[in-house]
Amino acid sequence: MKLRLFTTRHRALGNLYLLLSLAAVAIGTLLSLVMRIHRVWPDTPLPFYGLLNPEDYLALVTMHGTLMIFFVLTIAPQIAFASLVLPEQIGARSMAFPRLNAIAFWIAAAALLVLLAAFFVPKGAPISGWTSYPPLSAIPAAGPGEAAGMDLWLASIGLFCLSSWLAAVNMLATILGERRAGMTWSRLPMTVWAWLVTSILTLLVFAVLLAAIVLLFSDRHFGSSFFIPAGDLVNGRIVGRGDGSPLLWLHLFWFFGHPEVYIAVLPGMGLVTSLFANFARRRVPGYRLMAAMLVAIGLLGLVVWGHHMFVSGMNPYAGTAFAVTTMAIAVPSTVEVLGWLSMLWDGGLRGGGSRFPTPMLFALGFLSFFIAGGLTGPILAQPALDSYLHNTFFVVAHFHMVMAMAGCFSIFAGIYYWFPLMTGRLMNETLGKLHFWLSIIGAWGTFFPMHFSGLAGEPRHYERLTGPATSFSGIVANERGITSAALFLAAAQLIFLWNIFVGARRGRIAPPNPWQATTLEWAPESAYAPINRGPYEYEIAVNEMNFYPQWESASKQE
Amino acid sequence: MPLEALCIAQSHLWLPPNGSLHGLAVDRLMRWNLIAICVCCLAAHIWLIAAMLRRRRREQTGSTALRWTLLTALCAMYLWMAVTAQHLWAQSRYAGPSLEAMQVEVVGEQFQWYFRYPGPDAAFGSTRPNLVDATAGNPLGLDSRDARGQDDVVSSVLVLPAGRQVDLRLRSIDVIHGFFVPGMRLKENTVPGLVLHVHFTPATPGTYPILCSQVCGLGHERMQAILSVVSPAEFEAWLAAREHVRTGQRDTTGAPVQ
Amino acid sequence: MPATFTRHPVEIERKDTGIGGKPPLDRRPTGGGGDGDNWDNRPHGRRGPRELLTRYRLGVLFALAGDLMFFVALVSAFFVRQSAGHFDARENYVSDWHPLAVPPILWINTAILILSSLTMEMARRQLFREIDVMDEWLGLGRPAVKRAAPWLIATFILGSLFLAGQWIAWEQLVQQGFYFNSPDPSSHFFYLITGVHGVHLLLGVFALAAALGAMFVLRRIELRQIVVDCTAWYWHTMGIFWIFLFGLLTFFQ
Amino acid sequence: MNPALNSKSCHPERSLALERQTKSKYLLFLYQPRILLLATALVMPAFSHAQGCSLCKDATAGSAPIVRQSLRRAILILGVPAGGIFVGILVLARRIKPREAPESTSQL
Repeated sequence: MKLRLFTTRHRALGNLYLLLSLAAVAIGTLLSLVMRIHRVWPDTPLPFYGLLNPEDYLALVTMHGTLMIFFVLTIAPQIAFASLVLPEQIGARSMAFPRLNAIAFWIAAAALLVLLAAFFVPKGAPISGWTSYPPLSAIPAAGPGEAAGMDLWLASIGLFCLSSWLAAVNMLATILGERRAGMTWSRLPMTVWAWLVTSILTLLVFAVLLAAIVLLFSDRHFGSSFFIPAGDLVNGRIVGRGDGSPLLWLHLFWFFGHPEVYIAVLPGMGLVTSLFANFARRRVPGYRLMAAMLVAIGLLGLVVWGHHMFVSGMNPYAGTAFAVTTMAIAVPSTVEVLGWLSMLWDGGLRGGGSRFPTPMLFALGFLSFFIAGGLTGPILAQPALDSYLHNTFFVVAHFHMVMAMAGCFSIFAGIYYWFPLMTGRLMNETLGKLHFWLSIIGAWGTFFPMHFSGLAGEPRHYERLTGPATSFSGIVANERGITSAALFLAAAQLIFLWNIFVGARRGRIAPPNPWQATTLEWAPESAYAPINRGPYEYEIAVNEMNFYPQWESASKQE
Repeated sequence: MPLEALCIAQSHLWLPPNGSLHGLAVDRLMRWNLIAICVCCLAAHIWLIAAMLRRRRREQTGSTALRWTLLTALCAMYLWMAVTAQHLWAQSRYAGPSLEAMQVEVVGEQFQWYFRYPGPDAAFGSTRPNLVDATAGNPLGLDSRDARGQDDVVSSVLVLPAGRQVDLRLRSIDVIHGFFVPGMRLKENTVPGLVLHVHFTPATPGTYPILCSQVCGLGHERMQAILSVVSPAEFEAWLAAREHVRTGQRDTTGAPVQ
Repeated sequence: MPATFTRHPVEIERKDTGIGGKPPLDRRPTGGGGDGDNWDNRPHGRRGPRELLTRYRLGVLFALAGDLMFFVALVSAFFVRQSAGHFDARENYVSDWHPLAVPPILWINTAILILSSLTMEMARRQLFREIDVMDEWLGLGRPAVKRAAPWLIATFILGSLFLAGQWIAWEQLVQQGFYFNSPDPSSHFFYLITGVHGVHLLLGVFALAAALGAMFVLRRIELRQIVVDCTAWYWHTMGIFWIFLFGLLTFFQ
Repeated sequence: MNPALNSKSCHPERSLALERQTKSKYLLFLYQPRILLLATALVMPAFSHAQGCSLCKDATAGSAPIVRQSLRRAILILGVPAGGIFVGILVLARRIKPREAPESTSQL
């Protein structure tokens, strides 16, 4: 597709969003590679940079987390894919507010630039992690990068809140108001259900994050004391004026931060449901239950934020309450996983028209990571165990598997699946399969061993193991393995880049509806009949076509 | 995965040796949880691969009953996890420390841990941030006019007697730190402006690393200390030695006397 | 609804009268099959009257829902900060929160804002009176705009008055020695909440001015209706928010 | 409503009972998504007591009761409107029909 910059067409904007995420994920991956290398060889100077200081390492951690969580896992699965196919999937011609969509994109792009600018200001990028707990983040003197870098971080995230707020308004107005005749709630593709939930969550939580950022900014510059406690003494200067409470930031931030996880992973859940149905040529068993469970996850996700604060001085009874709700989230997630597994098992996947093209492989990879990473959730939801595992590599492994890897694999699946809609061409299957197998091997090899480092008690954010922490000497071999696997994983993504750019230019021209799918984004340009059938009507033996696309109107059948 | 499940089953599961009373229960809970999720993960993956290898069939072999049974079983597992874990949590946190628990104050500041013992009067002297001056030997800003503070002992190693319950009051001078003793299965953040309490009982003598588990600035990974659990007699001797040098400047380089 | 409303087909989609009620007879959905003029397979299917209005109302509704959460976060921060304190050297719990006596002019401002909401509602209603809308459709002048404009201007003036009143309140506080960064957190919150809400109202006043201009510039009646309608909903919501925030600042100090 | 959930459950065993009962509620809503809302509503009191228990000698012993009470109020202030808006939008979604729906055109 010709990529025009100042466009308001939703598909072009979807491409732009995806390119934005691609840039962010490339930078974030490079940062993480530098971190991994530094962890294994802390004293070898890096090419083009030299020796990495501790504050540089923390800056890398912060920027890696911020880039990946905000600009990749929030943008790509949600608004990028949504502006790519959401209007077609509900039978609309465009988003409800195309210009608003474009404005949101450009704000997000500006936010990315502002964030990257933090690398180049004096004293560099912030070092307080993507959660930026005050007072460390509230006092410029608290560390290098906490001055100008932190201001840029705050500005960038503020812009991002604005952008995703506009995007969520747009998606909600589209999903609720723009559905074609007959596109009832029981006929929506599962992806649309997921986007409905995530856009509600985005609407709710990013506003709270914006408020928290406003408070933090006024603490930094306008002499207020929302988060800085009395008599707080940093660098020999007493900066605490009033009785601010850092716990307030933790509450506000995690009220945003945990639903953010579901914003990142719910669209993937919806997408793999569609992909399984498509490539296994099956209906979705218990469609209503699956959709209801998506909603349940979103709603429960609003009341579990406290499980990030078990050891942060929160009252033990609050710990219990939040642990209960967190455990409760395991139930709808289990329903989803069992639904997928039995859906794959019932029909069997070998032969009989079911195939394993690259999107299906990545969807299966998503399922693998969602299971493996999600199962450690119930452990971390227990305050008694979390008070040992909190902020160790066990947590890192957990959220990298269930959020980062599952999220990325769903993004890959979506890109391979919808590539014909972006470029009119298909990506190379052989390269795609190679990319998948290398990626899943590399990803498991990278993030699974982190569980063991975490069980051994190794904390996050450690630039090197010095002092008493050298008691973790047993881990070093593990660390080496992780680093080499990470390099392997990153190298495998070069195949993906090559595949994208070659596929966009010289890929095989895609036939209409290349995957024999039923959902409306594959409808021919001329089909505007009202919808009168469900989204996943596969394996129905009719004349020479074993499925009913949603755009086939009833009148055409008889 | 099956290998993990096995080697998890036979104890230590990579955790550092445990030196606290409650740690045993934590390790047991951790072990059973890990076994449970490893089995679930393994089973799910076997099911997944089997589905990929299974020849496709036309008729709907509805596995609804199977799904609901599995779901009920898994929910029972989650319920069991929640109940056992909450039981342990309640034991360790709901009730306060016993009255004869030893009071020790843990103070985190960039990038150093300080430990303060109340001394014979069992009362901590008041501190003022404007008096903090590590070079002058007063890293905590003890108010010299406060009689209760006269006998306080400030140390940079945490020396505890084995077998006696300790009630830590956690403070921070500047930013949020994380007081993490892997060997004691203990972690609690030190939040500036708050005084948080955790209590535990060190059981086996030895030295355990104390780490900072919450990123607190550029020296985060250097912010470590030593917890040495000694016999009560040695502890008394050590504390007595500290209290003798208490007058005037304070000794902040305490090492356990042997 | 007379059929005179139908423009030529390309113009039809999304360019529809805001006059309520059912779609015109020849626009009724004839679900699947039916007469030759089955509009289901017209290129851009339309929902019938008010589609555009409904869409923009939905957008404004969701945007305001997010905005509500923004203020909710501020309010929860208010309550936490209100009770925060520390133990002094004598181990007694002291808090630095001193209730702030809000300037009495805020009562006048609140009254002004409520009044402005009424005038705004009047303006909105004027644009939806069937007779006038019909006239405008038939090209017989713009009676609806002429009726609505004074109310809109009144709202604009009242809104500006409110903002000026807030400014005066700040001035009075400054004369009493309460600055934003004065050590008292209650003054942080007063300035923060009134300031954030003031920014919202400033945007609202701009929107009023824009709507006023748009009423005369826009050529299509439904667009005029949309502009005024959305501005009105935004304005009402900001009024409701202010009543809550004012109650918070006044009675929950 | 569930008495154990509303009563000030500050003692370990009672709050254990509390979370058992809450769990069973959650098992229920598998069959009835509506019960999810009820269950969440039932957990809310748990939050409200969560921060405000006068017996808590531990973790928050350093902060005055008023702080915990305000934190619990803040948790409710954050959680309840969020859940309310979430459910409200879903209800609105149920009310809005797809365009050209046979009988009534969607109006707000």
